[in-house]
Amino acid sequence: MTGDSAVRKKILLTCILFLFWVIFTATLALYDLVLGAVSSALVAVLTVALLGRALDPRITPMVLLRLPVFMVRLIWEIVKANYDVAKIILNPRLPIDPRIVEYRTYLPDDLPRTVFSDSITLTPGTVTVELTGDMLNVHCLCPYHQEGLAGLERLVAWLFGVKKEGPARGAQETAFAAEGGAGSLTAGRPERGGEV
Amino acid sequence: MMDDFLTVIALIISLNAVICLYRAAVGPTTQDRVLGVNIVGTKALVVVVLVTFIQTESFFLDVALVYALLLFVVTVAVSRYLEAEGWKEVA
Amino acid sequence: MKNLLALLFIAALAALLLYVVANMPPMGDPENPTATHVIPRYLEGAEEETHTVNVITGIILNYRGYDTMGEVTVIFTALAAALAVLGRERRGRIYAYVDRSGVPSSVIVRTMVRFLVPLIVLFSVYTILHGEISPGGGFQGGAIIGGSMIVFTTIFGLYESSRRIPQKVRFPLEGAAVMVFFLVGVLGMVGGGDFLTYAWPKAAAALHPALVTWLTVLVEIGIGLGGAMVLTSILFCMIREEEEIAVVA
Amino acid sequence: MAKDIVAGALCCVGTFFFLLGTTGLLRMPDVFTRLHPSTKCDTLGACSIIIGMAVHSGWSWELPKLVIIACFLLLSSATCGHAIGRSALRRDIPYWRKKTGEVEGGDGS
Repeated sequence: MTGDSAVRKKILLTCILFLFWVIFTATLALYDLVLGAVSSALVAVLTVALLGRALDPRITPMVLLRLPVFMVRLIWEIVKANYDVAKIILNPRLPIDPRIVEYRTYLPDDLPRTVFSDSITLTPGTVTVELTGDMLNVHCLCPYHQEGLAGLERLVAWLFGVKKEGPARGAQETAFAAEGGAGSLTAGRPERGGEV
Repeated sequence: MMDDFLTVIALIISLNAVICLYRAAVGPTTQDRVLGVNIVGTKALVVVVLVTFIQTESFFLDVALVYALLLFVVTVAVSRYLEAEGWKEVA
Repeated sequence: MKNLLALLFIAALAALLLYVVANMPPMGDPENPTATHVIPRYLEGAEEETHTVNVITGIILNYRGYDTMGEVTVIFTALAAALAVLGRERRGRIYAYVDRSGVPSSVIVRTMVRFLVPLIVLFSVYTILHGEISPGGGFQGGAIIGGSMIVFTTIFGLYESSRRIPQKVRFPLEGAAVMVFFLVGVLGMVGGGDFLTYAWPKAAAALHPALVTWLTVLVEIGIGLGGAMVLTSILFCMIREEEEIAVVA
Repeated sequence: MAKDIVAGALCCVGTFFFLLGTTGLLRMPDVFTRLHPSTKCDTLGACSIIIGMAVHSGWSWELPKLVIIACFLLLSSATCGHAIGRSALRRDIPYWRKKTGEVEGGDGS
């Protein structure tokens, strides 16, 4: 990350935190605004020290703009498919045939994959139980529930502006702790101050 | 009128939470218990939100927010502990 | 037999308690002894005497300042006890919680925690700084920061966590609660009053009337930081195993 | 008045989904299947009650806070469901299959 874009990310993070501060305090008094500006800048600096980076590089203004539309469509999916699970639960025979299926996604980085698997978990009939690399293990309540996954993947790809071809695999190398946490302590350690 | 309605809703949800405690108490696996506690927590959170509007005290929303944060922290930390530890299951 | 005795004992205790409860003054009665002596004074005088809008904070930090100072010391003592039993990590060494199962934490959870930690910390800062005008305050905010540190440590491991919150940061801040409380108390003495009267020295007090509020806020910040760091340190003590994995030069 | 009706309807929907989630939690045969009603029906129930309250409060400072709580609940319950499911998978808790109708070893990993 170059110095300039690091600063820009920090400023963006500060702005987002400031917005949250205004919502928390629920006033527009000058005292609170000044206090909020100072403390959100402080929190931004502190969390950059803690996490090693300000924002996920995938979070860009475009993504923030598309987010409301994404949310609305996701909520519509949730509502539509909740009806489905309601029918299953209220059916006296409990017609379920659970299985764990594998799904290989083309979404490149941690953040799109996380959003994708959280969306899977929220749309009924499917729960992501494992995510290793680009392989998702999804627990399906009924076999036909897995048909909805591709549509969700397209939705998330649209949100992050990812094309199906040319997945950016290079980004995976940087994420050390991505494969490790405490587990890979002996394997290799990052430099001081690297990303978590 | 609206307050009474909200109180009734809050009562139904509380009863619901008590039923969910069955899952938290009986299990059979530890993950079931964590799930039960998580659900009871979600319901308590909603009850706090309802109480905010029954009593028209907006600061209860902060309490609800803290509750949501703690719920997340608890569930994630306990699941991490369960999956990582060389820990024997007591079924 | 033993069970029966226990049951009888509990039944007797319950009867006694019920009898006592039945004889208590009615709840919320304005004639209650608790409501006639101290509370009117608190409710009427708190705002101008303690300069806090939230009366509870005024009571906790000002009227009952000595009590709170004692409680803060108790938190500090808890850390001291944990350290006495489990031992402080030695300077210049990095310890790790060794995860023998070799299961890395989930990518999803990790991304989510990374995303949420700034928000949690911001919320706790809000809780601490707005303690004097809304519910919350140092203890609560410190506990929220402590919670975020707990989730950070369990997900990313003690190695990462203790490297990013090193001992040389935690060590001075652990005492922050007691120190700030004491300093503000002494400031009151310098200002010509008694210990813990929350007064600036005359020259400083003349600058701006709102400065007085900041003494309370200062104590809240101290309690928050101190509490958070004490919680983090106790957590580190508890989950550490006696395996040193690196020596930092 | 219309505001109250919408809010009340949303509350009723939310309570219905809560009841549904509880039913699912009690009826489902194993921990993986129990995750489904808990992560979805409960989230939808909670969100719809919270949105109902947002409608009830109208344009005030409570509205954005409620929206934040709802969004946070969406994120956290999805992540929590995943975390619980993953820990169950990692602990090799067997999952329920229809074929034999009884519990057998997990082959999902």
